[in-house]
Amino acid sequence: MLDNILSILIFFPALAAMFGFVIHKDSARAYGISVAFIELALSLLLWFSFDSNASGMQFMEQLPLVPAFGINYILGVDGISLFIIILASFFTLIGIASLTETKNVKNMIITLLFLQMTMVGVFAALDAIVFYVFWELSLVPMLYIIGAWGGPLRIYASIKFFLYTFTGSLVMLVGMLFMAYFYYQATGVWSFAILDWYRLILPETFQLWLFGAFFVGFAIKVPMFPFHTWLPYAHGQAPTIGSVILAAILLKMGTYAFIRFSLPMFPDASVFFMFPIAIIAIIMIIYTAMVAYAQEDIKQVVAYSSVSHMGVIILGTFALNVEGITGSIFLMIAHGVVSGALFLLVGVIYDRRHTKMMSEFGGLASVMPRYATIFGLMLMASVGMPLTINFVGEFLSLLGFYKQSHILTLLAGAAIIVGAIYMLAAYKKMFFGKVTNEKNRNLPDVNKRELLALIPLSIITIWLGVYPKPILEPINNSVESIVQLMHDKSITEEAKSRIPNLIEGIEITKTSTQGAH
Amino acid sequence: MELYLYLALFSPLAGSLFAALFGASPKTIVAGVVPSVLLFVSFVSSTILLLHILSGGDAVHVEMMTWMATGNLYIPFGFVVDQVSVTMMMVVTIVSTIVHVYSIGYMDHDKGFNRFFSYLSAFVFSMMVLVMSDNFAGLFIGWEGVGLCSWLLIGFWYEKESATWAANEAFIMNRIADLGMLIGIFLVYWNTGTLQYDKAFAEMQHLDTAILAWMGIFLFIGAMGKSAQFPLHTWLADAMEGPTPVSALIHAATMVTAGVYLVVRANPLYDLIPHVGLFIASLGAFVALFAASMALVNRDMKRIIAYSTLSQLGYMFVAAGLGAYWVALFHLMAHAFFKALLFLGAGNVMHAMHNELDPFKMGGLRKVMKGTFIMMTLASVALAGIYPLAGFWSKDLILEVAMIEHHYIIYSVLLFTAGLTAFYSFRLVALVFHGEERYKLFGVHPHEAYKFMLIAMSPLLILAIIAGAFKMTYFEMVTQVLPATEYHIHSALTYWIMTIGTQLFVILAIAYAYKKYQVAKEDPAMEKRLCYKILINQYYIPYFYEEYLVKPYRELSTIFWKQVDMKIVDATVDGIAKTIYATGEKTREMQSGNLSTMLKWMVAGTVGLLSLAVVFGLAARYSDEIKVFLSGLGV
Amino acid sequence: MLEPVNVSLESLNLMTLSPMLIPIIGALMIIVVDLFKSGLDKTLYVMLSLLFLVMDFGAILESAGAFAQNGTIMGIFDVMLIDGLAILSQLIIVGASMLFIPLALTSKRFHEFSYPEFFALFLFMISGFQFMVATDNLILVFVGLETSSLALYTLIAMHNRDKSFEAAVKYFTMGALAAGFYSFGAMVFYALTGSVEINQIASVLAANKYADIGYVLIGVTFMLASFGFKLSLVPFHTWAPDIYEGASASMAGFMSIVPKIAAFIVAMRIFEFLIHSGVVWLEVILYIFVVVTMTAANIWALVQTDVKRMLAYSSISHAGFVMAAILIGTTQSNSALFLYWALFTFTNLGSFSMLWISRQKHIPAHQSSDHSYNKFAGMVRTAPVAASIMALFMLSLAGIPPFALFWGKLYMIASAVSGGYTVLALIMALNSAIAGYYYLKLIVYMFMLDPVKGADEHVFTNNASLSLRTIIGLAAVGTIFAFIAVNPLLEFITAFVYNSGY
Amino acid sequence: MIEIGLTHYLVLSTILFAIGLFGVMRRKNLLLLFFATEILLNSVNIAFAAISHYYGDLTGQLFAFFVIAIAASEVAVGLGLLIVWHKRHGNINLDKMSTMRG
Repeated sequence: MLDNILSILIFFPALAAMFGFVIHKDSARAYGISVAFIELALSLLLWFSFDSNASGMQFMEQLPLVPAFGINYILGVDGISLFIIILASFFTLIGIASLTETKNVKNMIITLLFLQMTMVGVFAALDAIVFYVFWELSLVPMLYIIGAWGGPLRIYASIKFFLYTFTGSLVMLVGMLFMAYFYYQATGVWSFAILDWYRLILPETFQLWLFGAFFVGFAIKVPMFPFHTWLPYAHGQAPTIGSVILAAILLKMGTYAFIRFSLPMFPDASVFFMFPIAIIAIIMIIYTAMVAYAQEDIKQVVAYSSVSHMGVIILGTFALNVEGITGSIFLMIAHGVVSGALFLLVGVIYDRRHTKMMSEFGGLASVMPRYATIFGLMLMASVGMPLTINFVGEFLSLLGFYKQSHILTLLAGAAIIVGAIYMLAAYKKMFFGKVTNEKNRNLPDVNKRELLALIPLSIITIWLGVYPKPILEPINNSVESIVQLMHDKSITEEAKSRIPNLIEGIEITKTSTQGAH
Repeated sequence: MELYLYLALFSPLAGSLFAALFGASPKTIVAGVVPSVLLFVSFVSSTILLLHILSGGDAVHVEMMTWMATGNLYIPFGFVVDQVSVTMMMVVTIVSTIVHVYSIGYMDHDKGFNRFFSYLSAFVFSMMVLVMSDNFAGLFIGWEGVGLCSWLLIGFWYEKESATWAANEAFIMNRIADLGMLIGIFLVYWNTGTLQYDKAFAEMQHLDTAILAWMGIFLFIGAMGKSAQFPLHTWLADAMEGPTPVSALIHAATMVTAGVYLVVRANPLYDLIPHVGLFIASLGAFVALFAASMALVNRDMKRIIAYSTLSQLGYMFVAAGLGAYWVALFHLMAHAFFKALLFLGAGNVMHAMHNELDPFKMGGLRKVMKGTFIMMTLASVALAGIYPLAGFWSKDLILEVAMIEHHYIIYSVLLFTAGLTAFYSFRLVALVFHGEERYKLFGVHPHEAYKFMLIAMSPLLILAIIAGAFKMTYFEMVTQVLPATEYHIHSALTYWIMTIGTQLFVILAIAYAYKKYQVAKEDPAMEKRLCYKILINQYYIPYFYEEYLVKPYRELSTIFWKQVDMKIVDATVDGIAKTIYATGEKTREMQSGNLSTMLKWMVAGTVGLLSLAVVFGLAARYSDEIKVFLSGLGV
Repeated sequence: MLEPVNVSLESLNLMTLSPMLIPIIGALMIIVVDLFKSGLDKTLYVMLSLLFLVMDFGAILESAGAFAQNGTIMGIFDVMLIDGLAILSQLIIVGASMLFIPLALTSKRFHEFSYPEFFALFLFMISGFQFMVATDNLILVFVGLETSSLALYTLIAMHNRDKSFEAAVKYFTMGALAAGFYSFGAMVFYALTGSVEINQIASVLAANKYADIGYVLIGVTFMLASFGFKLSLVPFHTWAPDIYEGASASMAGFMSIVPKIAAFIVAMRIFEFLIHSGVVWLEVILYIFVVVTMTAANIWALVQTDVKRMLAYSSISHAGFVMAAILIGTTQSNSALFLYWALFTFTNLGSFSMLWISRQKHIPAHQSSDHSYNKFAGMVRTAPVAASIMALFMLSLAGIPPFALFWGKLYMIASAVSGGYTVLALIMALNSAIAGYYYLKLIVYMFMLDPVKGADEHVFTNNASLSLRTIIGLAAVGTIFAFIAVNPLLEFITAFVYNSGY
Repeated sequence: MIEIGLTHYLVLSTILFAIGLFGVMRRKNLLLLFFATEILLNSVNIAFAAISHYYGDLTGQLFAFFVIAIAASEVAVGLGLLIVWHKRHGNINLDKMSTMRG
């Protein structure tokens, strides 16, 4: 079973979703929870059988798909993808368990299970086309979730989300085809296997162009400034569950892809574009934080805060050293947990009042103390309080980038200031002061079902903030191998000096069977 | 010894968590007593550790577990109890135990009683982490932790707009400084490869001065925020919105001194960069005077004490900046005792006066509040630096340091400030405890605080009086890790002139304060003066921040959202989509449905192709001629 | 005295004719059956047609086997040319027809299917297309083209609605003009080379090194105009939306696939040798055609209010996309053409069949046309399975992986990349993004909007019968599981294309 | 007397073709439109015949025969459609034939 655990992880939810069509709609939620629970158990099994000390790919699977064109169904996980997969199954469970939608629950559950398949698929795929398949396919369930259960502007939002990301990823697809073509020219064989691509050393100009093509796809997905405007709409209109999954997992696809594709494949281009991207990241951090501060809708605050945090993740990624990249991967998980929790929290209040405008609230701390406490915890995690999960990632990302540029890190470090400003302002508006709105006077505090989702998240937030080692270590090992690979592959002097040389002679590119030629 | 270390460190956390269990339930006295007891445990453990150190034991160093490890970075949860940190631990645990016990009475009628103790103990835990950590990252944990607790406690009465505003202000302003601190930490890491104090400081001896200067500056920026140095000082006065025990513990005795502690802790670094030290000293002297001046006219009891704290922090930075780290630490300790006492006394007064803060509305309280009166007066005497109380020993030492290091400007500023300090302290005492009983006009019936509160305060009183006696023991202890410069004026005559002169100057100031405010009367003439206006408006700095930083930030944010994000970035994206769509709408007319038109399109297409073909064909056939022609044209 | 002509039967290679003769025999047989007993049920004719098409398919497979062994076969005085292209395209033509003919078995009665002539004409048309692709001779191409076209006009008209007649007349008239263009183009080539066989034209032109390039271009222009019409390249596309709207949905679906593949093959034969001989003009013009057709059709499809009309524009756009294969002209791109079209067959068959089963006799007030978007509003409520299947076809058309058309697009863009057409590859990719909008629009209507009040809930499967459901099921399965079929298909196609010298 | 050569035939053919095209564009009457298309095809026939003669090759004439046959069947189909249209609408005007557009 362990040999095929990744395939099982991917297709079990899909199969379950198919069976789900038969389930009676009143039992759909129980069914969904059971399936998601099994999936989470499987993903934990994956973790426990994962060898933390190995840096390469594990649980590799390979099946020919279109061998004539070098497309194979290749799966594998390393420390980078492992935890995002677990996060995905975890959030699907949490999401289904805390689902409050009453309309068409069955369709929602089935859609979520399909979405889970695509999410796990993206992070487990080691073939560019298989990756692309899941990457694109993930848009469809999300489109449906936003479009069918969303707010008044849901159709605009969902189409914008879909088309924007779709456009970007098509450009990325062209990039992938070029990459495969270059591989073909170099070796005489078509291959879309990522591990094969890792071994290809491209001239700098090619790297720059390909980096650009991939960048378009990833940047829109992340989303990076100025491609971010679909996100506030998507979040603003999506139902709670949609926002949670979107923020926690789907956005991570972009940043993950940077680490999986851009860095190891185009080390010189990564160095070349490091500063422009860092500047974009800084704009994301500061500018979006200011935009978040101006928002009147609490969900938009959280949505824009996501963009701001993604800026830090990007910055850490492009630190191009172990500290920064490890930090950015950790921050992906951290941001997934924290922003997911924040969206759940917004959903809690939305369920009660059916509004997300902050001006409608005020003084909630006295009405809903438990809610205020959990919100406060997540708020503190979001602003990067040490001993919460976010701090580890943020600290390492910034620390990593400091090696590359002092002044830019100083600017990016403003994240901790501007982040505090909008978060505290929002918290003050919602929770502090006297209860002015009569409708808020008798709001019930968080109930058991909501706590069921929020408490595990709170525990993770603290636990991984205090003791990040179980996650940090496997990530670190995989990142070290990637950094070493980048160093070895880079051709320009600039890149050689920017990317640290760790230990001589780590052999990391496990050759797939295609690779023998 | 490790057990005691862990006990000292984690009992406050246990207390906090215990109180948190009752967070949502109505007031229960257990939630106050248990944390206090646990803090006492912490205090006892700290004392045992102190005795261990005093008896010449080695510093206790433990590494609990790994926190972060990636690449070359390795950060453990490591704690060290050495001469410096044990001093701080003693200060923290003594003051906080007292404040806890005091708070049981002070917060008696507050519905957030349980919550309060949870926060307060959490604060103590953070503070302990801050002082006990053996590396910069651990320091930063505590650093941020105390910031968080400060936010929670300033905004404790969250229904008050001013309280929540002040809480956010404090947090954000500290965050600005924390960025500096973070950058300082990054600098340390990338230049020394470690964040452990001992290794990093050892490594720093080989580094370039310029880099060290940057490290020192950035770390000091962090210290400026926590210790509320100019220009990041405004939050401290506003933080007085919090409950008074909080002000005593956090905003007088412990948290605000974290900045001083940082500089003392990083003494090997600052020793290497004396020019940065001089800057720190100058800023400290400036703040000492600057804050004292604002205290002169203020009409809010707690703010007056807060400015006094600020001013004393300036003193500490002068000492630390001039390399007299042990002096700074000594003043820190002495100041913690008398200032906490002063605040707690002020708390009693507030309680008695039903949260009235304007001393002009009090007066004559010494009759009803004898205990408080004595304590506050003595605390003020100590603050003013009258022999033989604690303030004399520590503050006078700082003046001497300035003198000996030949920084006469700093010396004169500090001397002058000492006079101001005495003046405003006794202005307050006079207004509150002497003169007419003005409060009667407001129908208030003041009463003395609970007895156990006064008893709780008494250790502070004792310490405020006798702390000077520990000077030599203390000196011998801390100079094992801090530079052991003894500051003695070489000529005994000068020494006596200076000491007696200072004392006289201070006593004169006290006398003047008594004389002027024995009978409190509004002084409209003075209030019209420009300098009064400047002082009462705190040099217009809060106004400046509000007008030129906060408002523009808010407006810029709105512009970014409504104009840039919506109207430029998003509109561009939508614009592309709309253009494509509009093109479709316009050109669909081509499909008129009329067969004749359709045929015409076909013919037109053919003719178009044909003409292109002809042009191309001609060009190909006559390419030679064309070349000749073109060359004739000079192309 | 003329010499007696002695031709051995062997050298005629009559076997090359057999695939075309089978549908002709079938057509004649249907007519004969009708002569003996009229008024027989349509199921008989459908099944007869299907039988003959199956035999036809078998015959093509037979020649495929022969091709695989011996390579290209010439027959009947070298008029017939059975190479890989001919076989592949015939497989698609006959295969698609086999899937389309059961669409006649609707549960509602339709005028045209009661005539046996409908099926006879259908079979004639198939053989016409087969002739078109299986020859090198411009005369036979012309005959095949016209046979099939004239049959097709009639089939459209037989739907017996005002719009169908209008469509037929429009198609007919423009077709006649295109026929004129074709014959003029053929005449120019004949005048230049004295031959009407494409390979001979090629060799003669190559021999005199394209001395009369101007005249060649005039010939190419007319050929382009004629095939531009058949392939609906902008601006020769104007017939397509009207004819698709006027024709029945099943016929429209058929038209979007079969005639075009036939035309593609002829275009491939004529234009590729020209491009390879370095006629830059043609390359430029084709480039423009490809880009304009893709983009403009996409943009017009955006603004449509009727799904069938939208699909018409989408078919135009797809044709433009595939036309790129001819422009690129590598083995990979030509294989991509066949792969694309085979996969497109399934998807488009499915989507038009979905429209076909929702065919209404009368248009209710809230609908502006037969298949206007708002007809499908809230479809997921009343017919969830149908809506999901329709959405599946739309996603496939939009190129969402892993559905059928994605693989076609992938391979096509890859061929552009390896052919050196970087910008073209990007334009193709971006066009797919534009196209995403109008396919999504239908999904939005079906899944995210509420049904129009008073709409008939049963309309979506109004016309469904078992055979229609089967066809749709086949199309859906083909669309979903295309990823399994891609590899064998690709290997098969590449081998055939490569061995035909393209 | 001018020798009538191939060029003349081709020119004639082209002129006729142009006339046909012009007719196709201008005629609003369906029947006349059909005439125009016939002119197109027949103009090509002339050229085919002439070229065939020029090369001494029968293929061209063969082509012409096929064109004639196809033109005839086209007319058959075309007239059929025209009659049905006329029956239903009472006119054969092209401008009346635009219910579908956009």
